[in-house]
Amino acid sequence: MPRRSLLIGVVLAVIALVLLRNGLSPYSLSVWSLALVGGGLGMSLSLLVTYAGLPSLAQAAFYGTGGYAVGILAAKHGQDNLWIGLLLAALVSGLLALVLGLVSLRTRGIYFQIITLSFTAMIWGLAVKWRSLTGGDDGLVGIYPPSMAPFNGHLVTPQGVFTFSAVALILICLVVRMVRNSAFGHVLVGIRDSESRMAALGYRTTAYRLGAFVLSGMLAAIPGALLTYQLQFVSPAQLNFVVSIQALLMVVIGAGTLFGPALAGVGVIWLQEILQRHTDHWLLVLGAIYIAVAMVNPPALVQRLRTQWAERRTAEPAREPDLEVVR
Amino acid sequence: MRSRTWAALCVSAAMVLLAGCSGTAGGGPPRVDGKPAGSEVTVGLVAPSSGVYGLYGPTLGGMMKGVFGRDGAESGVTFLTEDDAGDPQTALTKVRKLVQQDGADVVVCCVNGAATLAVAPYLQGLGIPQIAPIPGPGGLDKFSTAYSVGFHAQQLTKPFGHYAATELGYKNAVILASDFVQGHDVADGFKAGFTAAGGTIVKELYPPLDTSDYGPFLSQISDADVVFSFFGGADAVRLVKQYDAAGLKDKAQLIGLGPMVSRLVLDQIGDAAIGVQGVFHYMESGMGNPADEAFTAAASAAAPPAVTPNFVQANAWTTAVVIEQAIKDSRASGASLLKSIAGVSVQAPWGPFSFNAETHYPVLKGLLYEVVRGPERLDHKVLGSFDGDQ
Amino acid sequence: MKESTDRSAGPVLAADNISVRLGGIQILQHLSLQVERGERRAIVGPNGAGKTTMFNVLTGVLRPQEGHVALHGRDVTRWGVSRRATCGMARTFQITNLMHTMTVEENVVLALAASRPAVRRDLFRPLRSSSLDRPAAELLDRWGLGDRRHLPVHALSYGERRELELVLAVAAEPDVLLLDEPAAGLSPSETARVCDLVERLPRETSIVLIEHDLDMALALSDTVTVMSEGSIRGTGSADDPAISALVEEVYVGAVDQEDADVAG
Amino acid sequence: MGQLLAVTVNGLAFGMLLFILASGLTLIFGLARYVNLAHGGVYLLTAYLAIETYTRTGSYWAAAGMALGSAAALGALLYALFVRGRAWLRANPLPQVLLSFGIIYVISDLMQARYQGLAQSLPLPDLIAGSVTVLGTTVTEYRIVLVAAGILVAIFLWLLLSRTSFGSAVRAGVDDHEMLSAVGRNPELLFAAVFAIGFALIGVSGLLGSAFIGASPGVEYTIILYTLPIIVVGGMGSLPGAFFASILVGIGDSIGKAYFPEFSLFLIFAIVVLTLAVRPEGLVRNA
Repeated sequence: MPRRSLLIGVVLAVIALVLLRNGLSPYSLSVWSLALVGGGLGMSLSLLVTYAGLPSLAQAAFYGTGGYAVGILAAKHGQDNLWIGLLLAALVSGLLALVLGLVSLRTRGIYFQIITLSFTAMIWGLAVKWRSLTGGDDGLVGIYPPSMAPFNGHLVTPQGVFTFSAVALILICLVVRMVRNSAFGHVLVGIRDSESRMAALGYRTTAYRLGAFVLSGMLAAIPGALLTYQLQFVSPAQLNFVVSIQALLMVVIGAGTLFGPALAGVGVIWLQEILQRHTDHWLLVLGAIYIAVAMVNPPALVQRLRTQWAERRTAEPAREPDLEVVR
Repeated sequence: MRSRTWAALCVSAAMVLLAGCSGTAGGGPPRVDGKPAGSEVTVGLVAPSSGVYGLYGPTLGGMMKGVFGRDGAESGVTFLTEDDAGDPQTALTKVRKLVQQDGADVVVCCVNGAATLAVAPYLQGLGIPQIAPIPGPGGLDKFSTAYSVGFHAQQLTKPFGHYAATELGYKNAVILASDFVQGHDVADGFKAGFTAAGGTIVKELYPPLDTSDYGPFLSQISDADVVFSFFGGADAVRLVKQYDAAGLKDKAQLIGLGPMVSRLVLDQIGDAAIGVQGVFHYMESGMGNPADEAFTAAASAAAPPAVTPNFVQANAWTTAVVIEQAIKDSRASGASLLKSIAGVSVQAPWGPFSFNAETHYPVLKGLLYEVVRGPERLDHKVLGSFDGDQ
Repeated sequence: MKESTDRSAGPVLAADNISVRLGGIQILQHLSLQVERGERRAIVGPNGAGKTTMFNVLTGVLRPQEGHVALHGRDVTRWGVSRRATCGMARTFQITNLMHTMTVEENVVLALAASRPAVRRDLFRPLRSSSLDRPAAELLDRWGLGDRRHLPVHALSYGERRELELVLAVAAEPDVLLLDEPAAGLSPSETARVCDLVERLPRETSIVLIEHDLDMALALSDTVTVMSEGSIRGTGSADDPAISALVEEVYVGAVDQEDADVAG
Repeated sequence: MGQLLAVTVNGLAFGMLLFILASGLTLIFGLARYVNLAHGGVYLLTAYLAIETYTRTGSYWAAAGMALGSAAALGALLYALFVRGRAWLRANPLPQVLLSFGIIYVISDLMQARYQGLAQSLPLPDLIAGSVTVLGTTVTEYRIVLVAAGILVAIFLWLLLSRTSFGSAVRAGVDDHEMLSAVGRNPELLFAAVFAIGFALIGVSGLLGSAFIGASPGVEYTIILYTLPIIVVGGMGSLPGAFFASILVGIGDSIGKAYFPEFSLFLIFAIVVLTLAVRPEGLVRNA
């Protein structure tokens, strides 16, 4: 993603943001805000799935933990500063990611996926059981719009929430891009392509994957915390492992591109909203979409397009490369 | 080094944008008092028609549509329904749609306790009355716009605890309730009433929601003359059947809060339910008053025969009647719809209905009944009644 | 930089009394092996002689039930693959094992960055502007892959990928280089090219290679270790007649032995 | 002491039901490296169908036929439509999860439409409806039926895999997927048969479970929660592993609920973490 086209991309995003902000009704602004938060969830998982090759289903655990961190702080301890909330949410989720990563990163592929799914279910169970802290399955009420301390006022108007969510998503995209292009990012992609070769070169591969896991956990906490501030409420539904599956759908539709998961995230949340408006059988249609996406497998499709495109670019026709799938 | 400057540029741009989005309104719940019912009133129902609570949406929607749509109903009332799939986030989105896009004047929400509590602050901010249709979470008195046609557990279980120890003469009780917030509400209420009246709680067991095998809990029930419990839906079917299969029926009398042996699950439990007693505000086998007859006639048209009439339909019917009456009063007196709802008084299938001003929950009496083999299907027989708490 | 290891005169790589039992079968029995600085050692033997298992023990992929492996005199038996790599050991893979979605240059930059912790842990500076572009370009030019620099690995021919394997292994200037059947699956011309590349490795780098192709093994190495049935039958210089007799006996003898059974 | 025995037998019965479910999963994973997380949805479908068939025909055999038949048909259909000819799907976690959850959502929606979310359960025949006292503890007869069913299925699978030529082909396929055609068997047919049998086993658990757990919206997710630990602890694709893991999880859950209900959910996952720390690829590793 060359620097120049990225700059244009960001500028276009900002213009679109300003237009939407003033043009839309409060209701569609609120759905947009939820969609932008969904995009953040997708981006945080793409760091793991696309670049580190870790098919993790634990994203809901970090997304929900971020939400609960700010929720508990606001409802139980009256801490309503937005920046402190986001910071603490990221730290708590990062810690949880460290613990889960240490245990689950000893396994690979389908095993790793099943274990991360089990952990998400465990964290959900914890939220339902620990009624004194989390309010159990009725969730936590009494979370008022946070103050933006250095800036005056509170994050309360639909326009304000929309703008903040959009800026947060843009920043998350830039962070993922920065990590992808950094030395750390390249090592991660190297480990994804061939862990044994990178180990033979001297890289402690599990440590790098743990680093990616913790970073992705911290990134997922930001949209999680924003969701809680938007809803002024947090409940175990935010920790449900179905959210991990939804995040995975966003990444797979994003097809391994850099900002694909963000757009896919916004699209998936809006899709569910529109489907529910038009049919009672929205779950049936959603299920069909999941199956279709699984069969099309966009990452492999894009990979094939890239190799053909690369071949046309090079003068000498190379041999037919074996089809590579994002593992 | 260009990347460092580039990153700084980007962050500063973000800061400028952020400054633009801090609203002025202070935190905390602004207080707004609603407006009177105009010529056109829109009533919005948010309830799940998919997922774990999928049963409730169609039942509530069908009954309320019947009441608002019947000939002779109050004019100018449009009724809309939305599916929240039992998820608080979706419920809030649907409530916002109803209020901002469809201009709802009254919102009936929700079934899942978490969703009811999630939308309450939002509706209070706009001064739009909210009515929770079925028995649900406590704590709605914190919101000036939230009222509940459904009782909250302790309103019945606390006085019943007292009634059980005194009138029914039970000495040692075991509490067996699903391990979720409402389950503990039910248990705490009964424990308070029962111990205050001299009874002793032998053991408290809280199986997790969706427990498939109650064997480990049932095997711990010993030297108690009554087991007070609260389970709903599939848990109720499994618990009552496994309680019967474990031969505990003759050891200790099983008494459950209404939903455990309601018409919704009675047919599925079958003969295992015979002899089990229920504590509820309404007896689904008929209360013999004109409102009940009107309701039963309306209900049988709206749902599968095996499960009709049931308490969800009764509460839905009452919610619709309450709203209609409040609209009539508000239009006549010019008072705000919210005040009319607060002060409404109508005939519910279970008797006279009105809200308690401070607690926002209904004033009601408790009924004790037993499941018996009726002429064509299982029925409830009243054993006694007691006053509900306020 | 690399972990500090003294460059004393002792053997660069030493395996002492190595025994390995996998799934109930005794694969290696009490093997010992020393490789001096700059020595070119080939390990030959028929299929099933335990060459690959020995290779995996030396590289750290497999931990032996008994015995020790020492690198520059330090006991590294319990060290993992990556830690041995930071201590001057490098290896190639029999089946090409490269970062296939990245370009040739990126592969080499990663190999060079491995020995520069400051670079590889940098979360903020893009890899491209790091100081490794020039050394990577030089290395590729020296090894004849300079013009393929910007190609993704999956666009290379099979021979070119084998060469890149070698380049990645030598990028960190290892003290000892272990080659896992470098000629596997190559055409004669490509084998010749790989032999030429191995020849051009710096003299002070010790090399241990396991290889089926006897001619290539003998051509590339100055001493040969002959293995069969999990034990070392003898070690000696490539042109020592005793060794060639031993090699013939181990390879050909195995055949006679079967005939003997059939006839017997 | 009696109570501990009752708790253990209850746990064993629940473990056996989970084993029958997990065995279907393990069989399919062993051969096709396909994790069928949609088994929760298939359970829900077959449980509801079994109950409806019984209430219509009044015969348990018809209900059993419907449960096993529909499950086997669904398994073969799923293989033909989605898995056949897609080599890239093999052992590829991302699309497999999306496919599984897509199927769950479709089944959940259809079941909601047909049964309006009513909780249903299969009435037991009088023969095995009551409870019997053994060694001083009361154990419901149906639990003993479940234990027997679990052991029967284990024996059936063991015989199928070790004694029949079909079984040898399956085991050959498990070890070396490409080698199958070398064995001279048509791999397509073999895969379809394994999917059908795997799903039919889930159908059996749907039938047996419908009188125990019953069928209600949301059970498709609870079933996944209970079978995940078995897959992890038992090791992917190993039937003996699944058998021991099912017993461990069943009894662990039962004891957890009886003696420290607060942490019962954690007990199962604690077992998962423990096995992970000791043997990352599961207890019995032979797949």
